[in-house]
Formats: sequence, C-alpha cells, structure tokens
Amino acid sequence: MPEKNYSEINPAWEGRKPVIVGFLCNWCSYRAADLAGTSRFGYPATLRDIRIMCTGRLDPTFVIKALREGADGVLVMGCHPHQCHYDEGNYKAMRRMALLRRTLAQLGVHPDRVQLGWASAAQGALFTETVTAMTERIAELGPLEWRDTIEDIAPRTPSPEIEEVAHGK
Amino acid sequence: MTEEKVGVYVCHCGHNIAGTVDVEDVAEWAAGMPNVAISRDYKFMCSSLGQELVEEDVKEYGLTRIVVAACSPHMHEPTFRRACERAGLNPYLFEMANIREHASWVHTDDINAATEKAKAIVGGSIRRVMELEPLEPFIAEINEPTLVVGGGIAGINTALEIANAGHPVYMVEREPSIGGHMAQLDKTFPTLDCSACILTPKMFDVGNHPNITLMTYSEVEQVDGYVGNFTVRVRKKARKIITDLCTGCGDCWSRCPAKVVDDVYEAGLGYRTAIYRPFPQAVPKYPVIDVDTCIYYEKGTCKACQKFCPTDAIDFDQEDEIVVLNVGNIVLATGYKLFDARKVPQYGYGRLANVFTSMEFERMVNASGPTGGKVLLRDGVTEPQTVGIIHCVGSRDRSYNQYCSNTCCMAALKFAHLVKERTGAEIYNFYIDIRTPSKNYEEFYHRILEEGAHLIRGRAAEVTDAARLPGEEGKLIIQAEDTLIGKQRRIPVDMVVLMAAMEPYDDAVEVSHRFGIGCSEAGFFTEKHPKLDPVATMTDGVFIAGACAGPKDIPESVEQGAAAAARVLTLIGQGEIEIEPIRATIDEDRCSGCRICNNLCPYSAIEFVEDLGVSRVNPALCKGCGTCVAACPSQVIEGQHFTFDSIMAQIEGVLYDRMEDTERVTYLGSQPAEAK
Amino acid sequence: MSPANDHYAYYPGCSIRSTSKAYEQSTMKVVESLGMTFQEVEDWNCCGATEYFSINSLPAYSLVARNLSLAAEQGASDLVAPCSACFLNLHKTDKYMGKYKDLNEDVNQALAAGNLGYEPGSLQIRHLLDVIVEDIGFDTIAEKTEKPLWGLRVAPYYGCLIVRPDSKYNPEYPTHLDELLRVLGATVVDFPLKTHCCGGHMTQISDETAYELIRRLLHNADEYQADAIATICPMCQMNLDVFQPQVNRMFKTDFDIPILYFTQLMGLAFGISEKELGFGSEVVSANAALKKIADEAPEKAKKARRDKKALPMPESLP
Amino acid sequence: MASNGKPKLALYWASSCGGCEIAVLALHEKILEVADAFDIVFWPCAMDFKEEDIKAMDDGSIDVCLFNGAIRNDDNEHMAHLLRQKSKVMVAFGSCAMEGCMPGLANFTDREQMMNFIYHDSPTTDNPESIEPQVITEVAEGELRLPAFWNTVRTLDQVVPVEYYLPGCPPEAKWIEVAVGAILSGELPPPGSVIGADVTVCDECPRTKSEKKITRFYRPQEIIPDPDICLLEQGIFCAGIATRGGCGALCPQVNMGCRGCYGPNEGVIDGGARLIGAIGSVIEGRTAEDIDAVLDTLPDPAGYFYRFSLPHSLLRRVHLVNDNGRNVAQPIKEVPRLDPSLNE
Repeated sequence: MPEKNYSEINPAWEGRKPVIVGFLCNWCSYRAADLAGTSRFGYPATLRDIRIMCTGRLDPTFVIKALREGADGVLVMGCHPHQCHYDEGNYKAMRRMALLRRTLAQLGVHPDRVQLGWASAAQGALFTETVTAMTERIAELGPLEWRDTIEDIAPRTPSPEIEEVAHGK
Repeated sequence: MTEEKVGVYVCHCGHNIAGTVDVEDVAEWAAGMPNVAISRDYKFMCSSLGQELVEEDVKEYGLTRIVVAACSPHMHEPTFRRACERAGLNPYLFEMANIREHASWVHTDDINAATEKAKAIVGGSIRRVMELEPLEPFIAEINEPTLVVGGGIAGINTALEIANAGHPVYMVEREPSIGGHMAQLDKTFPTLDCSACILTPKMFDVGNHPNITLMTYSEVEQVDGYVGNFTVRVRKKARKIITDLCTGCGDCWSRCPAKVVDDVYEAGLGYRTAIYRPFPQAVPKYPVIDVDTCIYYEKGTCKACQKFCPTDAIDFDQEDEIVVLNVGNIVLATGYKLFDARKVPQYGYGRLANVFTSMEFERMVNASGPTGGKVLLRDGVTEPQTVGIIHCVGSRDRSYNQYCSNTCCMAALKFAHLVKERTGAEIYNFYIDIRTPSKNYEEFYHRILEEGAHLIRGRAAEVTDAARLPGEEGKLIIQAEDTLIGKQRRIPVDMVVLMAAMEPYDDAVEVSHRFGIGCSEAGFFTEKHPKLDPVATMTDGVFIAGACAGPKDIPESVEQGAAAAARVLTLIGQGEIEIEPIRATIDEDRCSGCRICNNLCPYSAIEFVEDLGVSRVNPALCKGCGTCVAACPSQVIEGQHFTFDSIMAQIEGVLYDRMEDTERVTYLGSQPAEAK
Repeated sequence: MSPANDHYAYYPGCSIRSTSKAYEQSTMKVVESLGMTFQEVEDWNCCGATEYFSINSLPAYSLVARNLSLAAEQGASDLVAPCSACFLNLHKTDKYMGKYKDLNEDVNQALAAGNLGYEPGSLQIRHLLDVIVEDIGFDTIAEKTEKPLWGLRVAPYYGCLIVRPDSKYNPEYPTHLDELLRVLGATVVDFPLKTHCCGGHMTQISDETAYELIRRLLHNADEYQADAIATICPMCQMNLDVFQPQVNRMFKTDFDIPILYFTQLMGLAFGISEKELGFGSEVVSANAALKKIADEAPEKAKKARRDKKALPMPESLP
Repeated sequence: MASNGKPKLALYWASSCGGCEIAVLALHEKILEVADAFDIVFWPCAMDFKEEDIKAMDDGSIDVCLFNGAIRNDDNEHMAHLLRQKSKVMVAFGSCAMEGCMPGLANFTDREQMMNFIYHDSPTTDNPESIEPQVITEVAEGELRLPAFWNTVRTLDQVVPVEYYLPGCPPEAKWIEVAVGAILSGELPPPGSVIGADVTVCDECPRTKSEKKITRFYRPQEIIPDPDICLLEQGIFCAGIATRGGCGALCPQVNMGCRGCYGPNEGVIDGGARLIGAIGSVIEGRTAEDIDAVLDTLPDPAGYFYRFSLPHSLLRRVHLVNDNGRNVAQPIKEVPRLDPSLNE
C-alpha cells in the first residue's frame, strides 16, 4: 500500500505519519498478522506491534506508556470470545479496556485512539481491515503528541524579573 | 547491565525481506543501539550457516543476548533457541524480531516505510532482549494411572488401548451402564452391522479388564493438580444395591410396580421400572434404584424389590461415596446429547403424535426396543405407509446451531433403508445437502436412492395436520420447497422423523471449567489445534475424544479414542514432561493479600495461603497467560519472559523515533525494598 | 407490574375508526381497567397501508414518519398500534430509517418542510398484544380476571404481520396469544394455521383466491372445534367475519365461527359488559359462543388410562 | 551543621492546604525533641524568617529541607529552586510535593477554565466587575505582584532533584518520626527512597478479604457497608489494593474506601493504571453491554484512580489542544462504550 499523504486528511500530520502501537496476543491476532503477511495483504505501515501471550496480560500501564511516549493510538487485538487460548483472557481484556477507555477519555484521549478488536488466526483480512480503518480514524483525529501536553506548563503571563536559580546543590 | 553484549542479525530471507526492507540500513542502525556489540545482515539466517554464524559470534565475542530479525517467531523461534543453546547461551535470552510477515510482506510497495517499521520492530526487540532473564524448563513426573471420563464408544476405546498396554485406568460414567449412545442404536451405517454385536464385547472387556477400575453412576466433582499429577474427586452415587451380593438375576425389576418413561436409554419411547438395569447387556450388570421414581422413597412403603431379592442385595439406606483418585492424565469422552426438537415448534414434536425424533426412531427399529423392532405409529399398532424424514433439525440453522451435525445425513439414509426393509412404506427425505464424505458413505447413499427412497432437496417449512387438499385428511403434511424443481410441495405422510442435531450436554461448559479446558459457546470442548492437535487441549495432560469436541460418528469417535490413548501412552512412556517456563510468580513478601487475582486464573493455579495472608502461584498449573500479572494492583506478580520491564522497554524501543528528547519517566521508589 | 402511565403514544389507524370500532372500544376498556393511559398521537395520518409502499416508497415512508415525528414530539417512549398493518409500517419505517442513511436524510428533508423531524430509534414501536403481554404480564391479567372464559374453545390467530423476522416472538409458531387466552380461562385449541394469510386485500382483487385462504383458516379452526377465533388485527377480523357467509356459499360449507378481538375476550374475562366491548357488531354472531362460557372450570380431562400398546408421547415444552 | 552542632532544618509550604504543617505538630511531645535536635532555620508557617534570610545562606548549608506542597505557580517553583540550592537533602514531604495530590486535580482542566469558573461562573461567585487576579497591578503606591499561575501542576521532583519522599495526605506521625530518626542517626536510605511501607493498604486492613466479583458499584450514600468485609467486595470503591500502606488503613476502618493518599505501591509507575487493571479484572459481565452497565455505576473513574497522583502519573494531566495559540484542556465528555461487535 503506497504511503498516504496524511497531511491531506489533517494538516497537522505535516512531516510525519500516524504511529500506532499494537498489542497482539500470541495465539490469534499475532497469527492473523502473520497470515496477512503470508497472504501479502497490504496495510498502512503505521502499526508497530508487540507480542504478548494473551490480551489478559495487557497491563493498562502499557497502553498509557505508549501514548505517553509518542504513539498516536494503541490497538489491542485478541481472540474472539470463547476462542481465547487461555479460556477467558479476552473477556478480562475487554473489561479492563472498557474502564481504561473511560478513564482516558476524561484525560482527553479520544476513545477511537485506544481500540480493542478480535481476529482469529484465520482472519488475516480482518486484521488488515482493522489496522487500515484505525489508521484512517487516527489520521482524522490528528497527532496526539503527548510530549507537547507535558511540556506545556504554559505560564501565560511570564514574569521575567523573578531571578533564575540554578538546579542542584 | 553495561557488560551485556547483544548480537543483532538481520535476515534477507533471500528476496523476501531484502526486497522491501533495506536490511543493510537496519543492521547499521541497530549497531548504534546501546549494548549492541555485533550487528550483521545475512542472506538466510535459518540456514545451518546462519545458525552457525550466531553460535560462532557468541563464542568469539562473548555475546550474552541475541536478536534475530527475520520471520515470525511461530516459524523459527525454536530453531534459534536451539542455536543459542548449542552456543552455551540460555535459550530464553533470545528474541525474534518479525520483519517479514509484519513488515516486508505487508508493505511491499514502500521501501522507506517498511524499513522504518523494521527498525521499530528491531528496536523493540533489542530493548526487550536486554530485560530478559535466563529460564529453565520445569520437569513434571507422570503418574501412571489414567482417568477416562465417559463410557461411550470413544471412552471405551481409550480405556482399552491404555489398559491393554499394561497401565491402570479409571473409567467414570454418569449413567448406570457404559455403552453410551451406541448402545441405543440398532444398525450402524454404512455397513448396517448390528450395533450391539460390535459394542457388547468391548463393554464386556472394560468390565472385566484387570487394569480397568470401572465406576458407573458416578461423576467427577473436582479436579486439582497438573499434568502427571492430578487429584480427582469422584462421587459414586448410591445405587442402593450392594453390588458384592447382587447377581443381576432380575427378580427385583420384574417385581417393581413403578413404571416410568425411560427418557435416557429408551429416548422417551419406552418404559422402565424404578429399579432398573438400562438394557440387558449393561456393564456392570447390577441394577440401580432411581430414588426420584421409587415408590418407597415417595410413600415410605413398597420394598417389593427387597422382598424378592434372593441375595439381600438391596440397601435403601446406602449413601453416596466419595473416591479420591491420583492420576497422571485425563481423557474426556463425555459425548453429546440430542437437540430438543420441541424447540422447533413448526415441526410439531410434542404436539403432533406421529412426529418422532431420530433417537426415538432408533429405539423403535431396535429389536430389543419398545416395539420389538417394528416401525409403528404412536398408537403402537399401525404401520405407516409413508414416512417423512426431515434432516438438519436444530443444525445448520442460525436460530439453533449453525454447525452441521455431521452424522444425521447418514443416519437418515439408514432410517430410509430400515423403513423400507421393515414396512415397505414410501420414504421422503427432506434435506438441505446430502453430506457423505467418509469411506463407503456415498455408495450407501446411492444404494438408498436405488432402493426407491424419495429425496427432496428442500428444507421443510412445517409439519402440520391441517389438511387442505384431497388425500391429506388424517395425515401429517410436510410442506417444503423442492429446490431442484423449484416448486412448493406438500407431502402427506403417516410418520415424521426429525433428525435432531447433536449438542453438547447442558453442563458441558461447567465441566470444561472443572477440568480447566476451553469450550465453544455451545459447549463443545476446544482442541489444542483443530488440525494438528485434535485430541489435546490447552491444559497439558487433559485430552478429549469423541463427540464432546463436536458432532462425530462412530468411526471418528473410535479413532479419537485411540488417538487420545496414544497421546497418554507417550507421556506415560516418557515418565516426565518438560513444561515451558513462561509462568507467573508472586513476590510473597510483598503480596498484600488483597485477593484480586484469586479467581482470575483459568487454571486455578493461584491459591490463597490463609495463614500467611498471601496468594501463591502453583507453577505446574500456571500456563503463563499473564492475566493475574496485569491485574495485580500492587505489581508484585511478575510474568516470566513477558515481564513488566521487558514490555515497557519494548514499547520504548518500537517508539525509537518518537522518543527522542522525551524526558525519561521517573518513578517513585526506584530502589528495591530490601535496600532500605 | 404496573406500567408508567404516560409513556405510551397511541396510534389508532383508520380501520379502528371505521370497520373495527369494536376493537377500539374493547381496547380502551381493557387498557383503562389495567390502569394504563394511551395518549393518542395528535393529528395522525394514514399509515400508508400496503399499497402506497409499492407505488412510491419515499412519500410512503415520509407519510409514516410524520406519525413517528408527532408521537416522539409528544414525549412518548413507546408507540402502540392495535392494528397489525399499522404496526408493521410504523416499525418498518423506524427500522429502515435507522438502517439506511439516505432514506433517513430524504425522509427528514420531507418532514422538515412541515417543521417536523424524526430520529430513528427514539420510539419503541409496539403492537398492542406485545404491550399487554410484556408490560402488563400474565400475572396481572390473571389477577384481573373476574369471569374466566371457562369452557370456551378459542383458536388463537396471529395473522402474518406481527411475526415478520424482527419479531421477538417465535415467528414460525408464536404462542404468546395462546398463553394470554389460557390465562383468561379459555381452552386454547391447537391452530396450525395461526400465522397463515387471511387473504388480505385479495378480497378486492380476486375473491376466489381470498375465499380459499379464508376457508382454510375456518376449516382448520372448525377441525379443532373452536367456538371462536381470537384475532389481533382489523384486517384479519374483517376477512374472516364479513366474508364467512360468502365462503360458506362458495364452498357449500356451514361455518359459524365468530371472529373476536382478543381485547373483547379480555374485557369479558375482566367482567366488562358485552355492550361496552362492542359485541353485536360482528357479522357472525358471537351469541352462541358466549353462551358456552361456563360458571365452572371444565373438568380436567381424566388422564386416559394408558393404552398398553401405545407408545409414550413426549411432553410439550413447558 | 550549625555552630551549636545541631543539623539545620528547613520546612517550607508551597501549593498545599497546610495539613502537612499540622502533621508535624501531630508529633505531639516529640516535637520538643525535634526542636532540641535541630536548628530550625526556616519555617514560614511557624517562625519569622524571610526569603532574604535563605538567600543569605551558603549553598548546601541547610542539612534537610522538608518541602510540602505542589508546584502550582512561579513562586512555588522559585522557592523549590532556592531551597534545593541551599539544602543538602531535599524531602518531598506529603502527597502534594510527592505526587500532586488535591492541587494536582487542577490538571483535569487548564488555567483559563479554572479562572473562569472560580472568578466568574461558579454559582456562589459575586464578581460584577469581572475582576481576575493579575500578576502585576499598578496602584497609586506602586506595583503589586502576585505569583504567576502555571497551566499545569507539577510535583517537586519534576522541578528539582529530590532525595526522599514522605507520602501521605498528610504523612502519619510515625513515618515523620522514622524520617527524623534516620536523619539524626545518619542512617539514611539510598536516595530516591520512599519512607513508607512496601505493601499496600490491604495488608494493614483488618477486613476479611475473599475472591472478588463486582456486579455494580455503590457510592457511599447508597449503601451501609458490612463492617467486617472488604469494601471493594461490597462494591464500594477502595484504592487500598493499589495504595502504599503505612497509614494503618485508617479510612477502611471507618467504613470509607481508601482514597489513595499514600500513592501507588513501591515500584509502580502509574498507580491509576494499576487500579484500572485490578478493578477491571473483578467486574462482572461477558458482553459489551453488561460490562458497560457495571461501569456506568462508577462515574468519574479518572477521579477515583488519579485522585492523588495525576501530576505524577505517566500522562500527568488532561490532553491540551492548541486552540488559536492557547493550549486548552480537552477532556472527552461522552462516556466511551464498548462496541457490541466485540460480543462476537
């Protein structure tokens, strides 16, 4: 898939493209991604995936960490309900993701930036569609750039006369 | 950490990776990453030369961690782990970066994007590999005895194979006799040999085998432990019979005044007494008293059976008995139940007298069944002149079960033959598709066609007694679209047989939880791999065979029974098993005993140690899914090989180009607790 | 359960104000005695029946949507229609507007011309039978039943319109009207043709076709010795009632089965007078049937001694 | 060390409620020992010292500075730098200095929205002339100055390096004693340490804990809790599972769920994330709709999870979006729901 010019969708992308960190479970969705590869299904080069054994392993810290360190979105994919290799890990992921997305929304992270989905090992095409659709959505939403938010302590009225004191002892 | 030396190997995979990813650029870039001592690109890393390259570098440069950027870990992780092992490096200090399936093959038309992504993947792996720890596999010893749950044809076969190989087997069966559904059948397709004739000898063998301990009228209540070492609690329900005294003479049930419909063995088409032996060839031969229908338990008097028992074998006060077994392996062969055809009201079962289920019909054509093998209407007298057989009742139907029930086409064709043979009636089979994919099945289908059965390709819309046309009065009318001629047809018949689907038992989901295995939403047990590992489950040491894993006919169930036995025998032969060390561990000193994690484990591997007030993971039960690790609110559960730090480092690694200049996250309490 | 009084908007439809006044009369009586309040949609218009949709669908949908818009404006959460055809059209319009963006836009554009608009999904469109069965429940109905319909054999006739695929009841063989009539004390007969066609508008186009369809229904009810057929739709009632003499003439039969609205039967059981329930307006008189209602519950047919030869019959689903 | 041989102690109060100052007094008679043992060189709350006195000191001449309060404005930041320069050991004293605490809740909004509410929109405000505090105000007597308000609340260690942390809102007296004792004995833990327990509040909580399944949450006014059973099991939000112990589980013992003031447990990077992982693990529901129905009974999850720790969490504050040159806080108002397609 030729690289899109994302700044046409949202000018804020000027100079870069969306970055999505993926957490894929070892048994279903990671294999779906493998199948997308062996089937040569193209999808945008926005996803950088990390393999975990089960979506049940997904510590919410990982999602927050990825957003904090510059990801524009996080995609978590596991096995379909009733197909979890570990019985019910995907249900646990679903509950945690529901709570995480609610919390992150309050912190200004659009829920579409943190998505949960399922793909069985046979659903390479579904995996491809999911990544493509999420990329398009992130492209619309624009860059997240959490670094800018953190660095902005924004003294609206600077007070230059207060003398600067050096750090340290 | 500074003395760690990482070796990075970027594979060309011929043109597969190098055609889309600038592998030299990736290797050069990786060389600049912290701790990377060697970074190379190579044509085929998985070749013996590629593997040797790693081994030599480990020895020559003292590499302590290895990253191979090539294909999926599902492809070659074991290959390179072995290479590390040969080089004297712990295999768990190796990490595979998947830049083929996840990069070069999916971004074929954009070399820049693919290369950038490959760097991210490799960057994540380099950061991750630095956090990995050496691990050693666990060794579990295998107890010799095996538990087989379910005494149908699949379970019987498993038990006999293992017992014949000289190993002890416990067989637990819920009903008073083994035999399962096969014992109810008259003839078996496609050979039409007598079901009882081929089954009875096997049942006898199970009952008399020196290596088999048979527990009928019993159920498994609890399973603890892990592969090689399961502890199983079995409830032997009170038969109310002292089996040591009983000779199986039959004086008791012939005197019993309570007659009830037998919903199990006779599928509701016949009667049994309150004290009963399900069928003459039952194994074991002892009867059982059904306390729900026994007059003595209801009214306090009767005891006819006791009065007539020549050996004083009746004990009305007998109680359930709990037996605890220690076994190394478990085979589940718990079978299926028939779909309740009353759920399809338009077919009239339960409303229209002469609508029968397939299992009722099996009993009807069975020589030892309620009609002595005669095909009769519900009045028990009249022979039908026309019989309609409706396929796919409760299967291939989104309203009930979407799956194909596998065996019903052949059973329906067998019925067509039996009706013809016994009555000369006209037969109409209504089918969606005829599925006859096994040996000699298609031939059987043609034989039935030649015998003159009418096969109408069309799903029956309804069965009604509302006559409309001449000749319909007093008949059941099957309305269906004959899709081969494109016409609606109304076929008046005397008898309708519904080919009800095979379904999991109502408690199948509960049973799957009890044994710690997965099952589909419907309740069919899930195999480890549907193609390559069909009788194993995700739980080591627990195997499945027969229709409990999906609709199957007799040959398939027998095959699976034998296959499960072979898997068990392999483990018994090995005597011990290596278990991957990807496990969760709890730092008990720091566990606060909040018990959040306690009921999360699908394998019940977490136990709460009451007197210490901490939770503990049994490493032999743990499968390493990590769900408790993510749940622990005080972060004192660690998931080996997928540790918190390794994944956090990998996140930073994959965001290598986004993290520049970002202030590193500081966190409180960066010192280990002991230091204070 | 006692329903909230103010959340039902009521869409009467044209039949109920002309050919089937007994339906509305009895409905209102029953609704009142159940403590429910129906708020009529003000200035409602035709539901489009069936023809308009076949001729020009956009105006047809817009016509229906106007009713939805008015009902929603009244602040209702549920819109109740006693007529099955009205129910289907209202339900269909709401559903398709929700499903098809283009249709939704077009219809709303049309509505906007009259300063109206409708957000699909904002109303629950329900048939009267569904409201009574679901919201009131059998327990309350049993409590309300003062004069059970003991001894009256009734064939429950659902017609074809409320069992379309979206139905929450079994579309092949629904049983909720059966259960309701049973609670009222009636003897409900098996009625295999309970969802078959009543002939609909074929009576106006091809009486031969229509009469045959009607004959089948009457014949089937007669076979099961029904004293009356209970209907839930003005069209069904009219076809089976008004054309019964013609059917008798054409097929040389002598059917004499009154076709009654289920609300009339409910009213009777609740102790409301026949007059208030609109009895007497039917073509085939209900008098003979009503006389069959006994003061005592019919004796449960003694379990016939088991015929030694007969095979046991499976019990029906609970 | 002062000429009298006593170590020099400074106590300072940045953006905080003053509770930490009171907590020092909660040492009761031991306060006399502190006064004996230390030479208190700066304590604006209790003694008359001026900033100029500090400026006059040599760099590093203060042995220990107990700094409480978050960094909210330029004056807070200035004093943090100044005291850091003059002190050998800097202690983030109390939850505000350590992780932001209540002042840190301002990070759910931004400076402008907060000012608007406080000075204009709040129902109790009577401000007909629409006066807002200004950094510089010219009056006849000259120029008046107020500290400049930052958009974001930060913790002490986000402004200057910090040696030790003393958690709590406010810190419990016994941990202040531990800290003081360590300073006096010279047996200091390694820099970066938190003076507190390394297990969670659950460890200290006397309630009976069993396996948890939450079918709905209750707010305190909706339920009378069983006094002996774990509050979380009763559906009452309790942060004790993920909160560093040391307080003695005071709140749960009076039927109130732990608020989380001691911050996340040892080694935890983001306490809110741990709570999401844990609470999300024990709620019921196997379908999108059922899960959402349970969560609907827990309004304001971010408020529960980051009540004390938002400025020190990974994300630190609500996302800021550039709006015509101004950085505006933009939380998402709509509650995200799970897609029903996840049920299949």
